[in-house]
Amino acid sequence: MIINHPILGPRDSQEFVYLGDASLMTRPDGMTAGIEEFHDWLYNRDNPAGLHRELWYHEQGDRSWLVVTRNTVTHEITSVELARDVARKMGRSK
Amino acid sequence: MSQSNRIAGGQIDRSQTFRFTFDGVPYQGHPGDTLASALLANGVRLMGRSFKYHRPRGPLSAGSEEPNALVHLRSGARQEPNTRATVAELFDGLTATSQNAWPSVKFDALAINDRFNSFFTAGFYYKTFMWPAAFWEKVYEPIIRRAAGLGSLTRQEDPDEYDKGFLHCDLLVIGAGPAGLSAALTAGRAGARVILADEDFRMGGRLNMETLTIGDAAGADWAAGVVAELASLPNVRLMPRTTIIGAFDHGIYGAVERVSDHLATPAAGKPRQTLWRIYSSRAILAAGAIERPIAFENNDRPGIMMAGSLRAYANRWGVAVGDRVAIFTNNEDGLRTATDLRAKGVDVIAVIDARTDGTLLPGIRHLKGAEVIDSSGRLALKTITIRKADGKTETVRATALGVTGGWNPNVNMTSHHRARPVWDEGLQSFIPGDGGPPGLIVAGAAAGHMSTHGALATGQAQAIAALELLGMKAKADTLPKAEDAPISITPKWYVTGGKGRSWIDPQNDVTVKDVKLAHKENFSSVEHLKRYTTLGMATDQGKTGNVIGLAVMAGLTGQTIPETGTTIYRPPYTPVAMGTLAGRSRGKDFKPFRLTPSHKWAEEQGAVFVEVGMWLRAQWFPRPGETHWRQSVDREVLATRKSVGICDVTTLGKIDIQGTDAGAFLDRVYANTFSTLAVGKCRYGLMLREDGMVFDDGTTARMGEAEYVMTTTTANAVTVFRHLEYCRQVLWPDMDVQLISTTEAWAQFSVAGPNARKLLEKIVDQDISDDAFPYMGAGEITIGGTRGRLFRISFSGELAYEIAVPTRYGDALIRRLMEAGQEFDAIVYGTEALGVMRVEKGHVAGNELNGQSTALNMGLGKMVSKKKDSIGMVLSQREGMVDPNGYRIVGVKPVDPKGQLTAGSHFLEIGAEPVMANDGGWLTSKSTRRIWAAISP
Amino acid sequence: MRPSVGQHCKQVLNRSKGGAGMRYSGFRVIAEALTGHKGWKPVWRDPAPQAEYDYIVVGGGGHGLATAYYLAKEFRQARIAVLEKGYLGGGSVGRNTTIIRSNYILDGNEPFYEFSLKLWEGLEQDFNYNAMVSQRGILNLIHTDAQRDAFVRRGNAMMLNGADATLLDREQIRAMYPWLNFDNARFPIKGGLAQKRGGTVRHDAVAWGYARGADLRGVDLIQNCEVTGMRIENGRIKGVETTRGYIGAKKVGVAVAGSSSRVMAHAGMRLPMESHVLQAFVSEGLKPLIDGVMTFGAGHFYVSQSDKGGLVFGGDIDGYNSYAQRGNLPVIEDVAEGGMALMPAIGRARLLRTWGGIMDMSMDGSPIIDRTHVEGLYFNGGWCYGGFKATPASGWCFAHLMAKDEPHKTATAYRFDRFLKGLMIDEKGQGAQPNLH
Amino acid sequence: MADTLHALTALGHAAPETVEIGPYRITERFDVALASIASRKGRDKDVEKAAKAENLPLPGPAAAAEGATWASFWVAPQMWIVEAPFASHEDIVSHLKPAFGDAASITEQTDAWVRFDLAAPDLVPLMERLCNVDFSKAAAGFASRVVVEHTSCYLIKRGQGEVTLYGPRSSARSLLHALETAATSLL
Repeated sequence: MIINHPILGPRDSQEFVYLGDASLMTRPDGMTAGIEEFHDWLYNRDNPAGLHRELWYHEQGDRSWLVVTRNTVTHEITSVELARDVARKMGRSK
Repeated sequence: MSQSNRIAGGQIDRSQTFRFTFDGVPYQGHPGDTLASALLANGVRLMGRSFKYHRPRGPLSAGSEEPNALVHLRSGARQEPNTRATVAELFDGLTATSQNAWPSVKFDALAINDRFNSFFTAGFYYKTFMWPAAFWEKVYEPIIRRAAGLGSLTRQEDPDEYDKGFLHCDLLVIGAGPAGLSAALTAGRAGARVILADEDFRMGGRLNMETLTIGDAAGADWAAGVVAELASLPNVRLMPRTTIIGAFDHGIYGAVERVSDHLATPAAGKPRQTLWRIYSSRAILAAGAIERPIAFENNDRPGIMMAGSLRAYANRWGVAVGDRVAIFTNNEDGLRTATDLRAKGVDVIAVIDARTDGTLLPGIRHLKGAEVIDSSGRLALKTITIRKADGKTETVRATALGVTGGWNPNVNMTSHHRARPVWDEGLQSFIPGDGGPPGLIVAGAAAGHMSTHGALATGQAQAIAALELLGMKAKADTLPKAEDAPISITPKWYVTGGKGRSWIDPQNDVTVKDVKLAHKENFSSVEHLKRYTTLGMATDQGKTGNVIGLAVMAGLTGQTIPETGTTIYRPPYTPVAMGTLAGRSRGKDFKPFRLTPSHKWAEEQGAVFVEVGMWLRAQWFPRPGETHWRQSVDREVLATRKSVGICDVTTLGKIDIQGTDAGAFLDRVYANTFSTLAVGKCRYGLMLREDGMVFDDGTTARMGEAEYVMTTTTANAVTVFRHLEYCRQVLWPDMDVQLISTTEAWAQFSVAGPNARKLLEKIVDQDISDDAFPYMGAGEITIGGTRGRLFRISFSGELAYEIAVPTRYGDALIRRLMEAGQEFDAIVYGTEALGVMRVEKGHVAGNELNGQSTALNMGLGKMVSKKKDSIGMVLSQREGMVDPNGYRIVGVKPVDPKGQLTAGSHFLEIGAEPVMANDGGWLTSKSTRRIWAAISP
Repeated sequence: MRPSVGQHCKQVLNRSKGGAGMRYSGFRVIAEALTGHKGWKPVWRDPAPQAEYDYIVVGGGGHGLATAYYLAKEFRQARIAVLEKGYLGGGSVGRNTTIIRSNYILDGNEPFYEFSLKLWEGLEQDFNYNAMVSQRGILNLIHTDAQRDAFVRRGNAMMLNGADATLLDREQIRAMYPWLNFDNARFPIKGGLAQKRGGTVRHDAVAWGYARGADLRGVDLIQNCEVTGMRIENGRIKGVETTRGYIGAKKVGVAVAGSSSRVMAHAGMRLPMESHVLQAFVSEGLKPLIDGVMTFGAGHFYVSQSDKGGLVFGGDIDGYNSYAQRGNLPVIEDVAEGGMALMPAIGRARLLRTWGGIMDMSMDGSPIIDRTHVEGLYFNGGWCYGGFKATPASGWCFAHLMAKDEPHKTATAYRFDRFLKGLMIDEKGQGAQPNLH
Repeated sequence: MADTLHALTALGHAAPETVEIGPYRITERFDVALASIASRKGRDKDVEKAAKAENLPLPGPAAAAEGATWASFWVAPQMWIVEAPFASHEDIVSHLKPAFGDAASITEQTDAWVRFDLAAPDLVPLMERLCNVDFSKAAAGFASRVVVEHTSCYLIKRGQGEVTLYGPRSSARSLLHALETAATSLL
């Protein structure tokens, strides 16, 4: 597969390490959230057959974490964003 | 007999003669021959045996779709099983032997299976061999396994090298027949970066095998001219002898270039084959079409082949397969073979034409509405039996029979993304359907455009279309004149009537009867048909026969062929050598080595090395007289405890963590607290996974207000770094934290033992007395002026330090340490002694950090701070993980030190029955005197 | 648990409802051969779905068919249907690398897989179909001391659970396979853990044997019938919507492997699971080279040789979520590299075919066989790429759960709530990342 | 004070090596000091200013740039690796710290890497076999992380016939072996 890196352009997916569903970005705050909330966040997945937002790490590249939107049936990739930008848009900060 | 069947013409170089042998018999051929064409030229039709019935087999085709003519090519360590003689390029000195036959291909003992064929029907083995149960492994299966397979491996290491590489282009053209050449020329002239790949060693495809003309040149000459022009274009790369094996995601294609297979052995340093990964913006599939047979009784004899192949052997290779040739056809194309062969002076005794319409061939016995219903000849074709339109049968002598049931567009690659082809009623064939690999378009016969003009025209049009999508303009030059004959075909799949067997898959011996049995037993879906009868599972993957099987099944179910459906082709297009797919990653080059800074010195000391991930580490350092590793390790341990020992610990991961939020960041990624750590101090850190299990551990030092150096285990250096990047980019994107690995930048040695300080004081320029450099101190020092770092930490002894210098000085440092240590009898110790000492000191390591243990399991529960949010803190509190009855990892001293225990042993009460209920835990790792174990209370 | 052959014959003849019933034997094959194979009957019927069943098993793969078979045979239940969206045995049971073994380390797993291996050992006589259960042994190679420690622990755990395990040293392995890479290896072979009772089974035949056995006992096997919805009323399952209409059911069990998330979404459930593609490979047919199953310990490669002669091998999953049933080149190369590192003699053997299947990768690498929050709705999945060996026990335990509403004693740990309670069954110790299991 | 420690190249010798295979020359470089510079959060402007003052070029993504004393290449967002003559800049961090102050995180990288300079009239055939980069299309000054026979490297294209490859120091021998094998296969 080829991932169109927002900074570096098309790069072979072999250079990346896959983590999983981008929902992992919404980590609860450990000081306020309890086991139930953490459990649902860490373990349960939509696992869609179709569009899937997922996290890839450009380990053999610029070490950027990316949010890739990919169709799990056709493998077509429709968007690639820097995870840091997405995280900030989601209101994550420190 | 020398080339008895060689006739005039062909694209072979008669000025040169190649000598070769088949089953030890010497023959002659010429450059341009394949093994099959050369053997046929020498009158050899029998080349192998079939899989199940061991029936005699000769070539069915003249291409890579060949199911029958499979041989052992070459000998010794280079023996290559199941090699298709039809594509094996002849070279001087070639040796080949027949396979799956004993004692010989002419007399094969297992041909007995053929006599008992009525027992060996499809799937018979599912219904028997069940009693008694134990007999399957003991009796039945060994017999079956002995008969398994076709060719054999010699069990010697493959002596050849294989290479890999990457290519990039605008347009990949797959196949260099008329369509592919036309496409490549159009795109090449437009300046696009083009790769034109063809599996054949001579580009031109069918043009080399036909007597067609293009413009006013012979087809083959026209092709040669185009190839020459393409070769002159700097933006075009011609890749003959290159098979595109698969269409993968996003325009990536696998290609195998046979660099040296046409030579006796590869030149020194040269690969036998190269696996290319081709990154193409667009691709055009111009893979042509594959002719299919018509099934009739005993249609599998050597001498019976595809009509188009019979023609190809005559036109391209100057070979008449037989002296009395007949043609069995249901379409116009079959007549070409008759015409071409007769033009070459071959005796064409009859054209048996299943069609009733159309014109008659002048001067040839052309039987309309007739069919071939049987054949004879034990090792090769002797006679065929014809049923004429009036129902009368006639048996005639024939040494070759060309059969054609029409042509299947070569849709193989269009289904590599699991798209299914669609049925074309006019062609009576499947053509590419939608949903093929994005960016791949099809031209020429592969798309169902069967005429030469159709190939040229669609090749050009598709190239223009492909380039347009890339924003490039290609112009449509006027096409040369070429035949544009319409298709005239009457569906004919198999000849009915009669009791004998009609072959559909000649390699696996699948016959019409087997399909009928599958239907009877309700294995009617195509997938069940394939899996039950093994139809299309042979080395040719059913390129010629599959569609006939579908047609037979359709006839039985009363469905149409498209309703019956089709199985799909999977990569690779043709079988690929394992060596090619592995490339250079084999033997010692399987993975790169990582060497420690003291490696050279350790080699001089005769160290025994061990693989730790990709690292090579010294395991122990044998001294003269030591005959067992235990002696060396014990000595290293005792000497370290008694005085001082030195160990290269460079492999531990080191991560430089800087930024104003570095301390807060560490508080998040470690279970314990680091923001409170004083500058110039280090602290042991415990890192959890988000699921609360222990992930990694190590000491982290604070080198400045906003500067930390983290140590990870050797095994987790990469995953911890990845995790930290995740935390800083994704979880807390606004934290001011920067990371970089310094694992390789510093050579680091552990100096441990009562005399550690005394030794270091001799070489370190600064005061490192207990007051100046207290326990858990960390700081910058110099050694003879060379910059270094000192950490007063220990995993393996009482008084211990780790000292680091820039890696280039590592070799000098170990030598300096050993030299300075002489007065203390300093020794160097390896990973084995390190392991012993860390166990005895009570430090967990790899065997305990197995991803299945909680902090509590390790007795480190208190380290998990609840006062702050950190990775894994919350989920580490789940009931199952704070269970006071969970196992504990504890140090244990054996009562009897002489008693030998191995790591992995489980503990049982003396006399207790050895069942899991009585399991008392297990020994995780052991040292010479003390063990480290997981105990369930 | 393993009925004798004789006893079983009676069952077949007496309880045969399918009408298609006929007993297979060597004599039968010979008799048919002599009479032109006129007597063979369909291995299963193609019934139209009835309005309602007591039990609906969703999924006509190995686990679903085994579940229906044992529901009918062992738990004496009736009015059972299996709904399959495609053709019987078309899922992972028809595209795996055919390995059976019970070499697990954790208490939650080992008794279950050993139960499964025991069922394999009597399977063919039990369902009167030769699935070629072949216990030619499995050998896990060891390349580091830490690996040896872990395998010793594993071997002991296996034996404590009544399974067989043998630790072999380098020379014993050299004696078995002298042509492996012993002298020029990047990661030398230091030993191996063998399970002699491990081996291979003809995968398609397992599906067909269970299907035939279930059909003989009156189970309706309904192909081309995809479940498109679930009818749930006040927390209880009523039936399923399908492409062939609504079908009522008292109990519904879902065993659809890679499609688990899709099907269970009809019940509003999110699963601790991702679907990933695993590729598998077969070489051209070769004369016998490898007797049993072998796994490389320093790379992603495992291999056995089929009775037809093909080397059947595989490696790691591609590593990204996928329902495509096809993979990419990097993994093909990675597997070949492992193969060549271990067996430099296969350099000139050719890879014939690659294919892909959808793996239901769970969060700890272990399966789930459990009730759901919907009364009467049961779930069986999360087999990762290890489902084939589990087929008999999975079917048996799922049938047990559906029939008795309590878990079978070997499957008590396979609960949904083990993640909430922190009771993961994580053989590899990789944590909550499916593609690492 | 004891005398200073003597340095060893990544290939394990006192002096760097040069290998010639047909038209290909592979030269180990031992005379370059390296450091990483990563701008602290919100300090990009300050870093830019400091770099200008030092006349230290900080190129954009996938690029390398050379100045009088300093050269550098981009490795990650807001992060570069800078090169300087080893003889004059062995303690490279102490040269950079005063210039960048607390605007950037600076880390010594000199010995984390082995550097090979590859030269030949045309390096395209070699690069095709070594790594997944469209080398002929890339402009001079192109810099990228690449994988060579399982080894993660930085590639800098100085020209059609000139390439710098930085690989992990510990794998220097394996990397050289890979380069030599590929070059030999092209003779």
